[in-house]
Amino acid sequence: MTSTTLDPGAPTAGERDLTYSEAVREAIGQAMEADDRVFMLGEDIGVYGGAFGVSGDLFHRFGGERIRDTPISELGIVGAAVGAALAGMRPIVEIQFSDFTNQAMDQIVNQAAKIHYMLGGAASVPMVLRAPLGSGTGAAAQHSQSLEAWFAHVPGLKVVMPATPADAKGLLLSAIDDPNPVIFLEHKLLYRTSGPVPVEPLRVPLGRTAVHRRGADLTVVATGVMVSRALDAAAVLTDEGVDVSVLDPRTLTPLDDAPILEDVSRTGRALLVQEAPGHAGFTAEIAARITESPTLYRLLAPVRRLSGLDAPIPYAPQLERASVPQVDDIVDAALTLMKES
Amino acid sequence: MTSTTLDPGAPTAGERDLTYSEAVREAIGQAMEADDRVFMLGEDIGVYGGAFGVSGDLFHRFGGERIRDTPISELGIVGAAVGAALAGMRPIVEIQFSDFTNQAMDQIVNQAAKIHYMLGGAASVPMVLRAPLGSGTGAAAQHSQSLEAWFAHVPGLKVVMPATPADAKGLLLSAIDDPNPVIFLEHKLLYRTSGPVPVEPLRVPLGRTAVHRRGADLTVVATGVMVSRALDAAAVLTDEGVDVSVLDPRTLTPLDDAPILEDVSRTGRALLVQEAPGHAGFTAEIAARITESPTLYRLLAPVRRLSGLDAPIPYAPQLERASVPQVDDIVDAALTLMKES
Amino acid sequence: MTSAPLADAGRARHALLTMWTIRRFEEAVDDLFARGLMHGTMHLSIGQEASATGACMALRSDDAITSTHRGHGHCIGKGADLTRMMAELLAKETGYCRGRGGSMHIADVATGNLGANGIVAGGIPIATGAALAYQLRGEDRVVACFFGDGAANEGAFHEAVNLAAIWKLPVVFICENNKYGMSFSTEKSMAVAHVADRASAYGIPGVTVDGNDVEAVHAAVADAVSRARSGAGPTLVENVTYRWKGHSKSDKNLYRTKEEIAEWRALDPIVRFEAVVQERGLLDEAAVQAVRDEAMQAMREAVRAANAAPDADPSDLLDAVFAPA
Amino acid sequence: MTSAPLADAGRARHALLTMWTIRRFEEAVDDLFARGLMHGTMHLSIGQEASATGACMALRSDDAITSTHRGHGHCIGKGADLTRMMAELLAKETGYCRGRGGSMHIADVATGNLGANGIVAGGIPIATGAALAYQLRGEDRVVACFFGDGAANEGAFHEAVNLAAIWKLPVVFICENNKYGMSFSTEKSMAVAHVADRASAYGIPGVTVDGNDVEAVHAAVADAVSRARSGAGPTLVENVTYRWKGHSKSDKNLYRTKEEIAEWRALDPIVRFEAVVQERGLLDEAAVQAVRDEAMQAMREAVRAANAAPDADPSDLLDAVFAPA
Ligand SMILES: Cc1ncc(C[n+]2csc(CCOP(=O)(O)OP(=O)(O)O)c2C)c(N)n1
Ligand SMILES: Cc1ncc(C[n+]2csc(CCOP(=O)(O)OP(=O)(O)O)c2C)c(N)n1
Ligand SMILES: [Mg+2]
Ligand SMILES: [Mg+2]
Repeated sequence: MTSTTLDPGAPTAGERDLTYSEAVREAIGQAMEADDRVFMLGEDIGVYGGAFGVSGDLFHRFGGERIRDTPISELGIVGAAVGAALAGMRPIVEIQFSDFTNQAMDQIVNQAAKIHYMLGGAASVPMVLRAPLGSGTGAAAQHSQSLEAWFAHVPGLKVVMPATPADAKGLLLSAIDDPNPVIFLEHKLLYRTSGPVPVEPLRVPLGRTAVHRRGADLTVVATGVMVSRALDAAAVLTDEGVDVSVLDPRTLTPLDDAPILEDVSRTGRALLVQEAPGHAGFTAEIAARITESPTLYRLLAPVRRLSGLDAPIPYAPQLERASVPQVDDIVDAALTLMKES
Repeated sequence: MTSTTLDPGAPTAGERDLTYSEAVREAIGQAMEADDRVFMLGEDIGVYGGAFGVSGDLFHRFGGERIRDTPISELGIVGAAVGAALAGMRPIVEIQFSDFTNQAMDQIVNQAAKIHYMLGGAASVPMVLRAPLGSGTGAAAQHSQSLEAWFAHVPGLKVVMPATPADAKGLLLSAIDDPNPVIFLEHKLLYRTSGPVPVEPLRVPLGRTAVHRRGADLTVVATGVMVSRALDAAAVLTDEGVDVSVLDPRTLTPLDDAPILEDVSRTGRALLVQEAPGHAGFTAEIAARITESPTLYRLLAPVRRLSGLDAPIPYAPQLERASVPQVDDIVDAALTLMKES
Repeated sequence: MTSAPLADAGRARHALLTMWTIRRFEEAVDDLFARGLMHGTMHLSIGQEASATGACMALRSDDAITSTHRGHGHCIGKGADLTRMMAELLAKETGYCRGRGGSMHIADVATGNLGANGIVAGGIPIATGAALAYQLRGEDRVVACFFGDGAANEGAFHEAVNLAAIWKLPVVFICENNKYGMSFSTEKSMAVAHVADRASAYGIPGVTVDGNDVEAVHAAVADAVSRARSGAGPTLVENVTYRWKGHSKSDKNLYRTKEEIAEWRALDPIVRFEAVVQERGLLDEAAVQAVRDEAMQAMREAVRAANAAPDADPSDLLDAVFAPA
Repeated sequence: MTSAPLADAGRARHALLTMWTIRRFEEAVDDLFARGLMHGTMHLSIGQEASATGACMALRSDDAITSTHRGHGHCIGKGADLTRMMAELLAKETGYCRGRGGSMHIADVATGNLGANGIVAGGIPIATGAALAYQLRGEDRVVACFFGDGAANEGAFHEAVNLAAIWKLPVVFICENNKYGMSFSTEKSMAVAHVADRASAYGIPGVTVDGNDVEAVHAAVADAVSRARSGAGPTLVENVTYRWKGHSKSDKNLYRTKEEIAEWRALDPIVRFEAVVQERGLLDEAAVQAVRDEAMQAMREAVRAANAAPDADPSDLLDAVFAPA
């Protein structure tokens, strides 16, 4: 059941290029047009247009009731979304930086994630929490974290990390449809990247790994901004005579691991790339799944993780760059891995 | 540099049996006697003696200034500990259930963990956050989580999970000495278990895996309450003719993986047991380390994780038991793993 | 209807029956627990029955509540089925949460109970959000949000009450001030005399009520509910009351005196209301006795039926994590 | 000393110099940023100089502060070295944080600045904890805790102010109410007129001050500091002020009018204090000009020295994560 996107090239009929943030905005707008229950709440999403400009003109289109500016009260507004969802609405909360989910963790983890289960299925919490994650903007340690592994570790949450404008739109529409709480993590460096996006509100289902390219020698699994870095690295590696696959699980929960295991079985080599610190990070889960499966016996080399340093994100640009994998690092890691077998 | 505890048997000279909670209390009392900077704050730790009775008589010994009852304000009190630590104290915060660290996550993750780094080393935050984790008491989903993987994923935090009374005392003393924020996770089912504990304030260093037993056939790595379950399972397995090692890393950060990799290299089989849900759990990190090391080539069978269900912890006793690994489950998993090679 | 006083015999009887039912339910739980037939921990509301009863009687059936760890009374007040409640506590498949939630998570969406909460103050933002939903949809429904004095020191209280205040949401914040958050007294946990004193920080009305007087509670909450329903926004109602039992099953009562407990037992809200209804001639002694018997009978029946139900089934735990699309 | 007014020439000059230094620092940052020579984002406090200056002058050198994302002024007010500040913003190894922290994390433990904070309200519990340390050790030191109007809607504010109130900690909570939390005005974010109105919820004094009047700020904070130092506990001081620039570098100012900005620019705290000191004959025009020159000169020197310093070094990032035993 894998959706294979082997050649995400030029726009086809019914598509046009949008930026990632336009794609997110379009998804919200289409969902709000189609369903009165959908509304948005968050800090400065109104006339300001959002800290990263994502909500943009939605305030002017839908008004301040449904594009609702809030005080700086992350716990309160996530809780308000939980309550509104329980009462039949479909809230979308924007948290300005995913670091501030720390403020709201009780409502995310102890409430939203568990209510359906704790109540024996008697109620559900259909809400989406959108938040930008990642480094690269010089905003330092409290504004640059990648905490996706935490959310993935919480039963009851779905966790989405779109890497392209098309995925941002299609996955967000699926997240809004979903009757469960969905954590939707947008990478801030992707907001200005662009790519073909369908005009129609087409859903990309949650739980389908994307295969961005197939290669003979090595499988790169990457998420978020690392997907495009992996694709850039793949181009360089081709020149070096190394032919790599690039796969993006897109949703960490549910995790569609079959295409990953298949591809690694075929290439015999896995390089798992994430921006987050390595220790207890999400790629450890992927490594573990490889090791638990018969793919283990097909490995030609150890599974390698390439992660951010086990350090906070620093402010200085040269320090920040050195803290998370860059294209060169992916190339180097792939070449090293090729030599290990 | 591994401290090997091959036979944690009867008390030797200078030891006597204490319960795990007595051992924690003794460590706090000794640290407070030795160092005026050490004090404790938390909800109901005073005359009530603590939600799990851990602070006990400390209030009567040290008074309400240093054994400081607080309002129900987890974020506030953890932040107060951060501030007091910055100002030269050595606070120990008790959070009644580790689930409520969700309330305080900003101060734990965005502040305590990062201040030393963000300030370029100009200050540090020597504090200990103690909290009981785990299921088994019928307290349901919001009082039974095991969130150790989250803390391990945060650079700047040390993470300790003692499994025996002696470790509880010795590791807590090291945690109090440490100039960094330490998350000290006590399993609530262990509080009433007892074992030999040194009378003296002997430190157990952070970052040393304990080897509880060595076996020829299979390496079990377990943490928290799963250590004693693994030891019970080991006894059963001996009767079944399977000879297992039981290792406990004791601290997740820093993680002393060398003894684990050595033992798995020797046995060729690894069973990684945790109470927390499997998805993106801490044992994934251990699995990944095995896969990244030359130990990979010594594996006779896939690495297996045995974890709690990817579900919240339910209330009903039979449901709760079915949600996390029991002795039988460990035995079964080990036998299955033996058959896989 | 909503703000009708409890001065007619029907409503007086209903109030008394609700209070007795809560009392009997809690006593049954206490007893089952003591006999080792119940599991986990329990937070009993004996002594606080007037608060849950008076407040819930000020609500319409399509209004909602959010509740707390000490939530049995609210649940009963809002009209829950005793057998399903008891079945939940006894870890039965027929319980409100199929044995997954237990005491701290009972909810009954059908009767408008959006749920107890194991997290102190956890329900306050949720209540605010439900009220926001009603306001967005233009419905004239109201949410009553119960919480304790201890909860008023959590950040969640502050953020949620502020949201409700600025958006004039149809929610009534009902603080059951029983003088302690676990062992910590309100004298120590706050530097103000009343939780209601905090209302001024949000520009909303705050009122402190004798929480053992079911009529006073009802009147204050009814006013606040009309205010909320009319679009004028939230009110903070503080019901001053007392819990007779320990905080939970592990409490040794070291932080309060026997005398204090005795004083408050003398202020039993049920005894008091029985006297009131008889003085006023609303119910005679026989009618009062009939109410007591009815409550006792209902409880016995609930325990019997719940005991007979099948145990919660561990076979499909993973299925229940996510709601199906 | 602490509560001496700013009425002698020496202190008046110090106040004026501090305000000019803050202004020039912020302008230099604005300029470096505009020219692409500075990275990240910056939150400037132009227009708010009187608040940082008046407050910090009410402190002893061994008192502490906690600051915010808009913290350059507090840092300068507390006596930080301009070159090390500028070096930090320019991502240099000689910066206060060795390039690891940047604008939002500058601290100077030596001068008692426990740190700016990228988290709105993040410093409030920390200030409370530092004050607790002083109280526990019997020291007569005080913490001044700066935060914005927006921060007063965070749970952290509520919990920390309550702790300080019940324990009578030596901390002064200084809200710099510049009418907006990013784009959201205080009219919308609170249903009370003043942040200081919230003091009553904690049983502590609250006072609203003209935050563009450096003497008024100083007087109010000095009173609060004496109160704190004497053991009487915290005070909430609200300095009403305005930021001339956008919230951060990405602000398009869509949420406020040009007229409003112009009105507040007319209330420039520096121009105002220059007039005061001259009217009172504390400083003459030449002395005022000398202050201006000194501030400009110091800033130029800081930028020059910072620019000449070595870049922050990425080679030992992992070493810096944990403090060595
Ligand atoms: C966030 C959080 N902190 C602590 C607890 C532990 N706890 C459960 S009930 C309780 C006391 C609550 O006091 P109050 O709000 O006054 O309610 P009461 O028990 O008096 O009804 C505490 C500390 C919790 N469940 N949640
Ligand atoms: C917890 C948290 N939420 C949101 C933000 C994003 N943010 C940074 S500053 C700011 C506005 C703060 O307003 P205020 O407290 O009034 O301070 P001011 O900027 O006006 O000085 C916001 C929303 C943040 N840094 N931290
Ligand atoms: Mg209470
Ligand atoms: Mg402001």
